[in-house]
This record gives sequence, C-alpha cells and structure tokens, in this order.
Amino acid sequence: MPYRLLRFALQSKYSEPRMFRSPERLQDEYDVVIIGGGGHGLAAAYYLAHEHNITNVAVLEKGYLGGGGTGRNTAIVRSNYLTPEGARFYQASLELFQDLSRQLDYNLFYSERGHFTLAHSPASLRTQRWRAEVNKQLGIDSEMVDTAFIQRKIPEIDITCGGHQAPIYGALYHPPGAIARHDAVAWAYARGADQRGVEIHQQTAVTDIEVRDGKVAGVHTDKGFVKTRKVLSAVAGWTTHITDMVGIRTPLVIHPLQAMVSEPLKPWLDHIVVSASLHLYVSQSSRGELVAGGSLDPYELISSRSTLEFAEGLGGHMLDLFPCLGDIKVLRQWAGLCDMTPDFSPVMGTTPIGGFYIDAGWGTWGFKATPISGNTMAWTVARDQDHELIEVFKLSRFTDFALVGEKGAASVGH
Amino acid sequence: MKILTCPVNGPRPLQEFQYGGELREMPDPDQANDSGWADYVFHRSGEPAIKREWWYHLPSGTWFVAERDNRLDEIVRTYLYDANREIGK
Amino acid sequence: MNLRLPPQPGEWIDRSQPISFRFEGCDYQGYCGDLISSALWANGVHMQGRSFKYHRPRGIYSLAGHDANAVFEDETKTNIRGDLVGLRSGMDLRAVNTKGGLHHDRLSIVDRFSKLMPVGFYYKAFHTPRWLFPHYEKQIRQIAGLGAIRAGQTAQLTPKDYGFCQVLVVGAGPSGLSAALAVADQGVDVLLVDEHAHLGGSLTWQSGGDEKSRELCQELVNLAQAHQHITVRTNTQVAGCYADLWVALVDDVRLTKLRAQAMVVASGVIEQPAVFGNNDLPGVMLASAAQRLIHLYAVKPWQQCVALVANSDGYRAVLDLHRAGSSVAAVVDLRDDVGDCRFAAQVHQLGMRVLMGSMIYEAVPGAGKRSIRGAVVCPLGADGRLRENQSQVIDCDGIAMSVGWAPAGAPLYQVGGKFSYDPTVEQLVPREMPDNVFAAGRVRGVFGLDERLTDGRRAGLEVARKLGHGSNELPEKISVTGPAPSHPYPVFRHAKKKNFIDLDEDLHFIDLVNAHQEGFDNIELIKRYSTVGMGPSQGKIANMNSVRVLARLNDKSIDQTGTTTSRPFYQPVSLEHLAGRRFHPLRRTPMHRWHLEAHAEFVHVGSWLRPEYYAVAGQDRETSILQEASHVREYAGLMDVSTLGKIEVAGPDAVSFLERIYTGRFAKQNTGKLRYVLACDEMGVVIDDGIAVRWSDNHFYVTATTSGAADFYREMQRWALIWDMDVQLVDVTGHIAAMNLAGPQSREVLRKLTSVDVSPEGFPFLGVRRGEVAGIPASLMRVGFVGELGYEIHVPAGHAAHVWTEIMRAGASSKIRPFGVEAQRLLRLEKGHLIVGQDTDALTNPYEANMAWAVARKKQFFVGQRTLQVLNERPLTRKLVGVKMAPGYRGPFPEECHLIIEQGEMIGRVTSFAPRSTLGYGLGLVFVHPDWSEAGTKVCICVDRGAKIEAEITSTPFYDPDDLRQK
Amino acid sequence: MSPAIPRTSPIEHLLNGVTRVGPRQTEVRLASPWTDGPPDNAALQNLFLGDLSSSTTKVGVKGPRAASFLESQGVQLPAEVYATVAYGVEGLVAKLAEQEFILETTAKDRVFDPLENGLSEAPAGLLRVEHQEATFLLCGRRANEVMSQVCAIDMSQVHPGTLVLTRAAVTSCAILREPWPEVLAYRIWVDASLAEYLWETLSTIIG
Repeated sequence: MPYRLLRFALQSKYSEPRMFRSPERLQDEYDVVIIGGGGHGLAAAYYLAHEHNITNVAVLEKGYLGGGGTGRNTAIVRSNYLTPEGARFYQASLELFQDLSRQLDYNLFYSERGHFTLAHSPASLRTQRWRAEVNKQLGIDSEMVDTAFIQRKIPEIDITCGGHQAPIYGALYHPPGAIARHDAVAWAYARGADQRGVEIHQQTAVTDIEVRDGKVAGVHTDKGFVKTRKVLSAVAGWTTHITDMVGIRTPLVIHPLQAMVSEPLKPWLDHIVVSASLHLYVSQSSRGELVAGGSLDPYELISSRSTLEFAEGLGGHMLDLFPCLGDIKVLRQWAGLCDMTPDFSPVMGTTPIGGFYIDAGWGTWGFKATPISGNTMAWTVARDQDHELIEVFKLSRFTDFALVGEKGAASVGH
Repeated sequence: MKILTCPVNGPRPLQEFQYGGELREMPDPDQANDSGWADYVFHRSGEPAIKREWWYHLPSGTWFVAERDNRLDEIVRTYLYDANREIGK
Repeated sequence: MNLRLPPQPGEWIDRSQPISFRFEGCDYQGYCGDLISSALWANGVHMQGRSFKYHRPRGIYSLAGHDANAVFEDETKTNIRGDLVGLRSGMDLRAVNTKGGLHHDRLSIVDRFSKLMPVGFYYKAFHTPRWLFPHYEKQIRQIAGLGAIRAGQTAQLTPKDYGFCQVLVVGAGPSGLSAALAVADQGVDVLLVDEHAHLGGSLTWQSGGDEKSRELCQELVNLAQAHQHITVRTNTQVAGCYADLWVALVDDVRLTKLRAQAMVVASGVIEQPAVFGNNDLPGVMLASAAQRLIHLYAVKPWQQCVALVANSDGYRAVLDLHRAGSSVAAVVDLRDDVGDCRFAAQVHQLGMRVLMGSMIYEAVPGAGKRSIRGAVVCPLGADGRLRENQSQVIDCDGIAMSVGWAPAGAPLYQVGGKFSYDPTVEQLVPREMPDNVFAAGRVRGVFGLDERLTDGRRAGLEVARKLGHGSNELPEKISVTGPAPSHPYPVFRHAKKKNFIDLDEDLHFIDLVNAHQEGFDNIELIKRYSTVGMGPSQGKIANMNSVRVLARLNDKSIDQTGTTTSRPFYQPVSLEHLAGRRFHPLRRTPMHRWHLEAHAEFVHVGSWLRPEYYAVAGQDRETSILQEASHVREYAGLMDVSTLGKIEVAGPDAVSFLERIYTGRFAKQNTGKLRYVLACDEMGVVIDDGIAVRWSDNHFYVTATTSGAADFYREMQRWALIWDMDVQLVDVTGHIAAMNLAGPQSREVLRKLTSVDVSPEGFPFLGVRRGEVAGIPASLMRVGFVGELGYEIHVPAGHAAHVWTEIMRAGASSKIRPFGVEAQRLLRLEKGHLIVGQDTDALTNPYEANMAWAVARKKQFFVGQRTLQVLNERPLTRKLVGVKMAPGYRGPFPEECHLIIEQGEMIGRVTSFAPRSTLGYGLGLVFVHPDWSEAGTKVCICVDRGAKIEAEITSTPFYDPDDLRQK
Repeated sequence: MSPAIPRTSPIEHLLNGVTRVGPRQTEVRLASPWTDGPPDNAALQNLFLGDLSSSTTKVGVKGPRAASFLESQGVQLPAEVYATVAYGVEGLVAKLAEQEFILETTAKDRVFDPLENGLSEAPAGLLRVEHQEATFLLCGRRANEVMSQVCAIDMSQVHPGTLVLTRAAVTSCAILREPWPEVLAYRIWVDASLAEYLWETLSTIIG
C-alpha cells in the first residue's frame, strides 16, 4: 500500500489543493496566448514555462479542460509509423509518455499493452511490413507476426473473421503500444503549467485575432481584448475557425470520429487490436470497459453527434473479430472531431503570419502526440523557429508540393 | 440516419450516397502560378459555413450538388450540377 | 422467508406459471412475469449484489432498470441486470464481481479502507517507482470490472429491421396513452412504445389504493389496443434517437431502425434518491421501487418501514405500503407543510406517525450491512441543517424514499432538445425542441393525473396538426401549480457514514466536495474526475443530485451549473443487437463455380473473389504458381479477368474526354486498335491504368483495375459533368465477363472457336475485333500484359461460363491450363509491368514510376498535368527499377517492402519480388534513390532478422526484352 | 443478334424447382423442388423467392437517339424516368434516364432480334448497353416483411410499375413492384456478380 494513500487516512481534513486555479480576469498582455485548453495546448504551456522559462502565458479554453479531442479519443499511444519523419516524431512522444507520470507526479495510467495492426490482405501485409522495416531501422520495436502468434496472444480472436470476408493474414506487432488515461494527461499538464505561473482561463472563447502588418497584435475574447505578439492555435477540430480569423488557407477538413464503450468487464483483452479493413480498434481500459472506435465519418462535419450506423457497423465488426462478445453490452457512444490532412500528417510550426503558430492536422493521431507536440511547439514558439522534429510538418509543405508520405499504400489511422 | 434528397431519386437515407467533397473552381492551369495551383489542389475551405458539396447516389450513379451547413449538418437544398450555372459561383 | 402477497389487482406475474431458479447456489421459486430482483426479494433475498468499488451489500433500489448493483452472470451471459431481465426457468445466477461469492466476498474488506481511497486516489499513487506500476495495474484491473466475458460463446445472428411510422409516442403512461389516442383519432398512424411488459406507466403501480385511476388506466389501454391507427410495442426501449428522427428501438430479439415523421415523448420521470448515511444498504429503496414490488410483482417490501418523503407521491406510497401490510413506523417529511394533499390527509386519518421538517440522518445497518434495522431521524433547523443532537432511532427493516423526480428526457436530449430548471416543480423541463418533437406529462413537469391526460391530448393534437391533420385551435399548455413534486436539495452531509450520490460508482457526498476542492468545479470536469454518472446506469439516479450538489458548492443556479448530455444508449444494448444479421456482399464472376471445381484457392480483391492459384494435390502453393506461369510461357493458359473494370465511353466528345482523363493521347488512335492508358489524380499521383479500345470515332471501351474501377468510374462521371462534355459513360463491369487466353498456343486454341481471322496479319498485336466465340458475341483484344501471344475475350456475363468451358475443351490438345492472379503477377513482373497500388503508393507520380513514356508531352490538358509540370522540374527522389538476384543464389530472399540500405540510410524499398521465376532467378521491382538506379548497380537489401543481401539493379523487362513473343 | 445458347443464371447451381405465377407463362425457377407438385396458390400467396435470370433477357439503349430509335422500332416508351410499360411477352420497357432505356422480356421471345440488328451498326448517338443483371422475384403477402429487413426505404409505399433504384442488403438494386392484382410481388434486378450473395441473403431471411 503506497504511503500516499496512507496519508489520506491519517489526515483529518482532505488537504489536496486545487490542481489549477481559475483566475478572476484576463491581464492586459501576455507573452504568449495559447488557444485551446486540451492536451496539446496545456503541454505547450507547461514546456514553455518548464523548459523555456516563459511563464507570462495564458491558455484560453472556450469550454472546459480536455473537453475536445483529449477527452474523446481512445487513448492509444504508439510510434509504429510509416515514414521516418513520422516514426521519429511519435517515438519521441512515446518516450516522453513513458516517463510522464513521474515527471508530472500524476498517475496517467500509462499502460503498455502491445499493439496489433491486423492485415486482411496481401496488400495490407506489405504495408505493415513496410512500417515494420522502417521502424526497425529507427530502433522502434515493431515486427511482423503470423496468425499463430496473434491467436496465441489473443485466444478469442477469429482469424477467419466469420468466413464471409477477407481473413487475417498477419499483423504488425508493436510491443510498446500503450493506452493512458486521456483526461489525466490534460489535468496533469494543467497542474504543471499552473504551478509554474501559467494562467488557465476556462469558459473563455476567442472571437477574433488582431493581425497588424502581417504580425499578431492581440486576441479578442468574449472576456475582452488581450495584447500579445505570439499566438499558438492548438484547437484541432476547431482549427478552421481560428485560421479563418487570420485568413490562412489550410488543407484541413473536419470529420467526426466516433467511439463507444462497453459495460465494465473483468480483464479479458490485454492488447490493443486495430483492423483498418474492419474499421475497428479496441482495447480494454483499466476500469474494465472495452473501448472501441471505428473509421472517420464519411463526410465533413464540425459536430460531435453520434450515429446509429456507426454503432451497428462497429458492433458487427467486433463480432466478426470476437464472436464471443455477442451479449456484451454497449453503454455509451460519443464522437470527437478530427482535422484531417491529405497526407495523414500534422500541420505544425510557424506560419506566413508573424507570431501565429499552428498545431493542427491531428486527425486520428493527436493524443499520442500530446507530449512531443507540446514540447516542440513550445520550443518553436520560444525561438520563433521550427523545431527540427517538425520542420517536415510545416503548413508550407502543401504549397511546395512536399507532402509527407504517411498515407502510404493503405491508410491506417489510430 | 440522415435523409438526403437526390434530385432524381428523391429523399433517401444517407447510406445510399457517397460524399464527394466541396465544389472547387479550377484555375486556368496555364495562367495559375505554382503556389496558386497548389492552393487549388491541396487547400480546402474547412471553416464552418454552408458549403456546396458533391454527393453521389450509388444505386443510380447520380452526381448532384448539396448545399449543406457543415456545423449543423442541415441540408439547405440539393440540385443537379450544371457546368454553365456553377461557373463564377 | 416468503414475502409474496396475495394476488394484487393488475399484477404482472402469472401465478399459474411458477418458475424455479438458482441464485448463489440456493434454489428459489418465482413466477413468470417476475424480474430476477423481484423474485429474489419475494424469497427474502435482500442482498442481491456487491457494489463496484467498496463491495458493500446492495439490494433493490429503483427496480426500474437503474440498479447497477444487482447484476448477475450465469454460464453463458454476463452483466445481467436484476431489474431489467425477466425471470426465466432454470436460471442459475451468481452475483458478479465478488471474490468467494456474494456472502463471503473477500473484497468486502475494501469498505473498511475507503478512507485510503478518496476521489481520484489512483491518480496520486502507484506510478512511482515506474517499474512497479504494471504490478499495481494488474491488481487494479482484477478488482475493477463487473462480469467476466464468457469465452467460447458465439454471437447469434439476430434479425434487424427497418420500421416506418407517422407518429412515434414514447411511453404508454396516462399522458402517452392520451396523446396516442388524440393523434390516432385524427386518422394518423401511431406507434406506441413502452419499455415495460404492460401499458399504463405509473398508473400500474402508483395507485395509492385509488381504484378509479386503475379503472381509467385499463380503459385507456383497451382503447389504445383496439384502435385501428395505433400499433403497440411493449418491452421495447427507445435506445437512441438520431438525426431526422431515426430511432433505435430495442426489444429482446431485435433492433428496429425506425423512421418517424414526428414524435411525442411521454417518457415520464425517474425517481431520485435522498442522500443520507448508509442510504445504499439493502432495505433502503425508492418509494416507487416499493410500489412496483407491491403492485406489479405482489411482493411485500418490508415488515416495518420508515418513509422519507418530500412530495405527495410519498404519501401515496405510504398508503400503498400500508395496504400491503408493510407497517409504516413513521413518515419523515423534509417539508414543514404538506400543502393541499389528499393522500397526506388519508395518512393522517390512519393515525400514522408523521414527523414534519425532519430528515433521516442515517440508516442503522444490520449484521454485515446486509440489511437495516433502524432509521436515525433528526429534525431540521430553520437553517435547513440537521439537528443531530435531537436525533431518535426508529426501528424498521426498510426505508422508502420519495423526495423527487428527474425527467426521463433521453429522447429529447438526443434530438437536440434543451432543458432548463423550473423552480415551481424543482425539476428540469424541456424548453426547446425540434418542431416535429413534442413532450407531454411528467417529463415536462406535469404531475396531476387529470393534467397529464389533458397535456397528452394537447401534445397529440399538436403533432396531428404538425402533420396536417385536425383542427387549428389547441388546448392550452398546462401550467403547473401546487407544491413541487421534487425537493430542491435532498442531500445531507454525514460526519462519518458514507452517504451515496452514485451507487454505480460508489461515490459519496464527500467525493464530490473533494473533487470540487481540487478544481474540478464544472459539471463536465467533476464527472470525468469523480466518474459520477459514468457507471452502467449512466447516472439516471445520480446525475440530478450531483448537479444539485455542484450548484451549491459553486453557489450557482442549476441552469448555470448545467447538465451533462444524454448520449445513446438509454439502456445498454448488446453487440448482437447492434450487429444484427451482418451483410458481407461478395462479388463472384460467372466462372466462379468452374474455379471451385478446379480447386482454386480464392483471394479477396476488393469485394471480389478471385482465383489466386489452382491447388494441385501434393504440391505446395509456390510450385503450383510457378507451374501455372511456366505453362503460359510454354503452351497456353486461361485466366478469368472478369473483375477488371469495364466502361463504355461514347459520344462526340469521347476523344477529348479521354485525353483529359488519361495521361496519353487518343486523337490519332485508329479504330480497331487498343492502347495502354494511365490515369493520375490532381496531385499527379498514379491512380489507375488499363487499356482503351477504339470501336469507332466516337465510341471507346476502357478497362480499369479491379479494386480501382468503381471509384475511377465515379470520377469519370464527375469530370464529364464539370467539363460539360457530350459523352455517354456506362459501367458494364458486372455485365461483361472477360478472360485472358495467353501463351504460344493461344492462337490455335482460339481459331477452333471463332470465325474471326486470328492470323498474325489479320489480327495483329494491339488489334481488337468483334465476332462470335463458341457461338457467343464477343470482343477480342490482342494484349500482352503477361508477355506472350494473348487474347482478352470479353463476352456477356450470362454466357461467359459457356465460353470459358468451350475454350478449355478446345485447348485440351494444346495442354491449356487455367492460371490465377499469382501466376499473372509473376508473368507481368518478368515483363517489368507495374501494378498500381503495389508498385506505386499514395504519392507516386509517373516519373518516379518510370512511366514518363506514358505521359504525353504536348497536350492541352489532363488531370494532374499541371502538378506534374511542377514535379517534373524537381530532382527525382526515387525511381522504380528492376532488381535481380545472381543466378543460383542461395540464402534468404527479399520480401516485398524490405528496404534497401546504404551506409545506414534507407535509399529504397522492394515493391514486388518473386524468389522463383520462369527465368530461374529471383527478380523484382524496387524504388531506389536515382543515384543507385543505374543498371548493374549493386545494392544491399535488409531482409528479415537484419541479414543484408546483395542484389543487382537491372533494366526491365527481364523476360523477352524486345517484346517479340507477344507480337 | 442475341445468341441461340440460353443465358446461364448466375445462381444456376442453387436452383432446382420451377413454377409459374398466376396466369403468367414466364418460368420462375426456385431453390427447392416442391415435393407435391408445383406450389399451389396458397404457397405463392404467402412468400417465396424465385429466379427469372435465365428465363428473361435484357438490352439497354442509351444516347440522344435512343428514344427515336426505339420508337422507330415500334417500341412504346414510358414518359417519366423510372416509369415502365409492358413490352413483348410479359416483358417491360423502363426509362432509366432521359436518354436511357432498358428492355426486358422472356428469353423465348425473339422481339429483340430486330433491335439488336439495328444496334449492331452502332450509329452515332445510339449506344447498345449490355444488361446482364440477375432478375429475382420476391412474391407473396409477406414480401414486405423481407423487404423491411434489407431495404431502408418503405417499399410498401412504392407505386406498382415504378422502378426504384435503391440498396438491398447493402447492394445496389433496381426494384419494381409488379402491377399484379392477385399477388404482391417485387421484381429485383441486381448485378450478376452479386446475385449469389443477394439470393443467399434473402433466402436465409425467408428461412
């Protein structure tokens, strides 16, 4: 029994302090204004203060902390990407994650489960091997495994997928693949930032951004105007609202991504299972719920409504893969927003507008990048220069016809 | 499931359709400079608005245009594409 | 102990059908119509489960489908809800989530150490040292979770259907019934849905001995069931409401996807508990639960109870209890004044002890907290605080709580309705709704029976008018008066004992206070941090109190505090129901049967099934494939290529259309000839290829790749519209079957079956002809994909099997054999032909693919041209070239997607590779950096287990470089 | 010239019974042979699935000159898109689009021959379209119960004689509610490559 818990028993009054204050009003001026109180924005705030000693920072959140993608994703962390640029970036993120609970002194329930990406065709088998080979070259733990291996690790899986469709040929296996308690990541970064002097303003919406001769001059909010020369937009699914304010064109289109969760169950699935062709990814949370997601909604929409088709489709695909789950009940479904890019890679760094930095294009891979995007964006904002890890993700790559080939031969999200 | 009204086949559940992205005006390839062309190829107007979008009715193979609010998911109207009319819109 | 009462009027159990079942190893008796929980209670089993976190004994609480602690499992199913699932004969149930059984649950000790586990404690421990966490997590996972998944079960294929109705009425209580009747009387068709087995809603259990209401109920039910415009569905929950009134109805066997034109929500209210010490123990339950036990299941809730009330419903419950023989030791009323309440008056007449302005401070637990033996009652001071020093203990084995209600508003929330707090009823009521959705009855704060009937009728007429039926003048919306049915704050702090807000998640009052203290001070944050409302009942009996508590903590109004949204599903829905009968469309070619009989091994390509190769007994896959290929080289082979996309392109603009679609030119293509075609998208990425046949000036016939065909045809259609071209496009992929007859002998085989002149002069390479083959009108094309003399034969699908069989028969003397996809892939590889999607990826342009020759230089426009102009000015970063292994090479071969490494740099990737070819050596295609693309260059491929092997870059084709054989 | 060899149904291997519906001549082929003779009216009235693929034949005509050509051949044409008119022996002509028509008739009927001749020259503005869809017949008073399990639109509300292009069991189909007085019947056209899938699906639903 950890001492920390005994402490609770010994103390007469509950002594835990606020994890983050809620300042009465906005100051007139900040060195940096971060739009978006999700994982990315809060992480950037934390690293600005912690690594660059920039503490006169305001995080503006129109809703509540971690209420966007941070609280709606299925909490998967992995680094088995296809391109060297992508793989390096996410590997750096994964390494930060591995030590994050300690660094922020907050248990993020970062749990390494092992990540399977199932291949249902020779073509997909090739793509997975491509990823495995690139990963190995970069020292990332990734390998191709055969169906026997999959069956051994996940006894309940039906390799034939019910027999009416392509069976499982093999999989890309990524042992460090992990899940974490997504909300906690936002709270822990918020606490860390708050302790270092960052101001976090919830229920504060940005209404416009003041740009004078190509440079950021300030931010209009529903609580008044604040002067600042540096603005970081870290709002993922709401990015097009913000870029519209500063008149930047982007390739971003917003699609909802839905997920659902089962009733709590005893431990049954230790691994993370992803099947692109079955539009399914599933893992079991520490609470015992099966958390499952699917593919993007088929059309652009800036709304997190649920659809029955999604639940039906995912239900069917779950049973294709796990016939024993017939009477397992779904508790709740929900949706989040994904700002998709044509090359399945983020849009990060400096922009044509001085002092306006963008952290977007997070599609279905935003959560796993939380630490590294916060870290590199803080570096970039502090120095007004793109961090080397994210140079390839510049917005200008699209006008330069220099896309990142993350989409590969077959697109695999999550 | 949402209902979308195909100008030819009438109101049908969304399952019968495929989304085709926003209508985009192609610049004259000979006139456009490289970045102008890149803007056409890659950039989209993803901001919240009523968009003109391509939709395809799968059973009948019908392309048509839907004006849709991409935030409320409300379809304002649908009509068949007419090259002459769309130009300059 | 048998608590079954003598027959009650309108009871739901069928005494003629007794049912025996087991629970925790003991045998019990119940009746058909019982819920599991009601049957257990009737047998004196009050402890029915253990709580999620503290493993405290729990019993019946709501008996309305919100009891997440009376949860069971048997050999085949898990997480069976005692107050949702009907009793079935032979059930052998156990409580979930215990160690050592319900009675000797070793984990019940956790309750003692609860102080070690304040809200969110797990965020503050177990993470250091890092290496220990996996150990802790394992323990935590074992303890968490309810039921266990039953391995080896196989999901049933349940039917799933679509439904259509004009008006959906949700809830068959008085307001729902009168709404349904009002609509139906206007000649509008109504679907009346209720989650229970019988119609009548609260009238079936909330009588207070008022026989008139019961008669009225029966009357309404009879009318509804007899009405020609009303269809009734019982035992059916409205699981979710989606866009355009697309509604998920779920019953025991199926999911119905209902399209309604309009909806009346008369879903009523869910009773909410009071918060006091030990308010979770078996014996403490909502008054409505006790009334349900009495009236629906004829079960006596307790011997002697105390009723905690704050509304007239409470007094009605007291009357019900009294009649059922549960003596009521005291009525404890939170209020100082009962207002004008006839039930209260009757209670007074019965001379019962009523303590006004008082509250229950705590329930006194019996042995092991498995029951209660008393209630500690304190008066409330003027400040609304408990006067603990004036407390008294009243003996009882049960406490009935009737302190307020919350709307069962899920359908309204899900269609985008907005609720706000109405202080006159102390309840959230709908304020805004879509214009085809209406609410009636208690869900909108209308409680009086007569008022509910009028309100239902009003809603019915409104919806009828909405659909263009009935009159324009409508009855007034009911405005509510009188004492509020709900108490504004039935929550009281207890110094020592746990006083629960959320029984699912084992959260007590102090947990919310502490979470708030830590900064989780808005409803969404406190929900996520404390997990209030996240449990199996989705907070249906927890959320309202947590909002009231948070509002107090923040000194804000309920509306300022807000409620969390109500997402589907209303009750958990099984994956079986959601999946239903799964549809897996598979496309088969007309020759499918033939392939089957020829022992073909099939591979899924898109939605198609294609023969990968034809298995030969006692011979491995690779050998069979190589043999099929060699056979094509030496004799003749026949391949089913029906899955190729086939598109007719006709009209005055046909030529200019194709010139814009493809990278090549067509103006000068002669009729009766075919050409290779390559298509790019606007990013300049290679997306498809095939051949284009020119039948006449204005009529072409093009093929597309198997998996790309559908998308490509769609894009063609769209471009035709955008370019406003006079061209007719028809996708005939499924209508025309095709086969590839290839090999040196193919001409001889074909000659036997057609009158078409197949001589080299009469039918040269790349020529096309029309004529009959085996008596069937066919299109013949001289192609060379596999690098041999070859004919593609296209015939109507309905006759393809005949033609195929005839060709095989005619070819017998030429040793013809069928060949599959794999052999073709090898043959084309030997010719250096790429496969779009394998040798190209999502960003490959024609220059990289070494296909510059296919891109016409001087051309007005084609899709992707402008982008290619940009890309063409940039240095190539990779090039697709051939690679081969030294003849006689022994050792590991590269596999497709192995990388080429030079000085630790990734300079290339194998896209196709065949270890065994008809040429006797391993060969393939690779993407490699241009500096290494010269023929003769030696490159190093990193194969499995890190081994590095040497291969040589080479020009293609490997086989028959001068293309003599296919000519 | 339509070939002399009869067309093979894409589900040939699943068929082994034959019947006729009401007074009609066209053979309806069935998956199960009827033990005591062909199904009596009662059986037909209730519910069954039949195949017309090999007993019918189709041809399509598309292009600006499609209508005038067909009329010149004495074919009476429906006015509205998706409307149908009777044609040949128990056959029909349906208008698929402003410039596109499809004709279906019994295989024995030679009425296509003159058309085919006219089309084989393939004059400008006139395109012969190959049509090899399977033709199924879902028949009986319980037909709508089956429809409601595969079709997301309310087929019971569709006007007889009007073609509906929709999805059944997630595959694209053209469905025609037969204008027959004595029995509820749907004619279903589905791509030949999907015929076996749809037949199996409908069969399992019918049970």
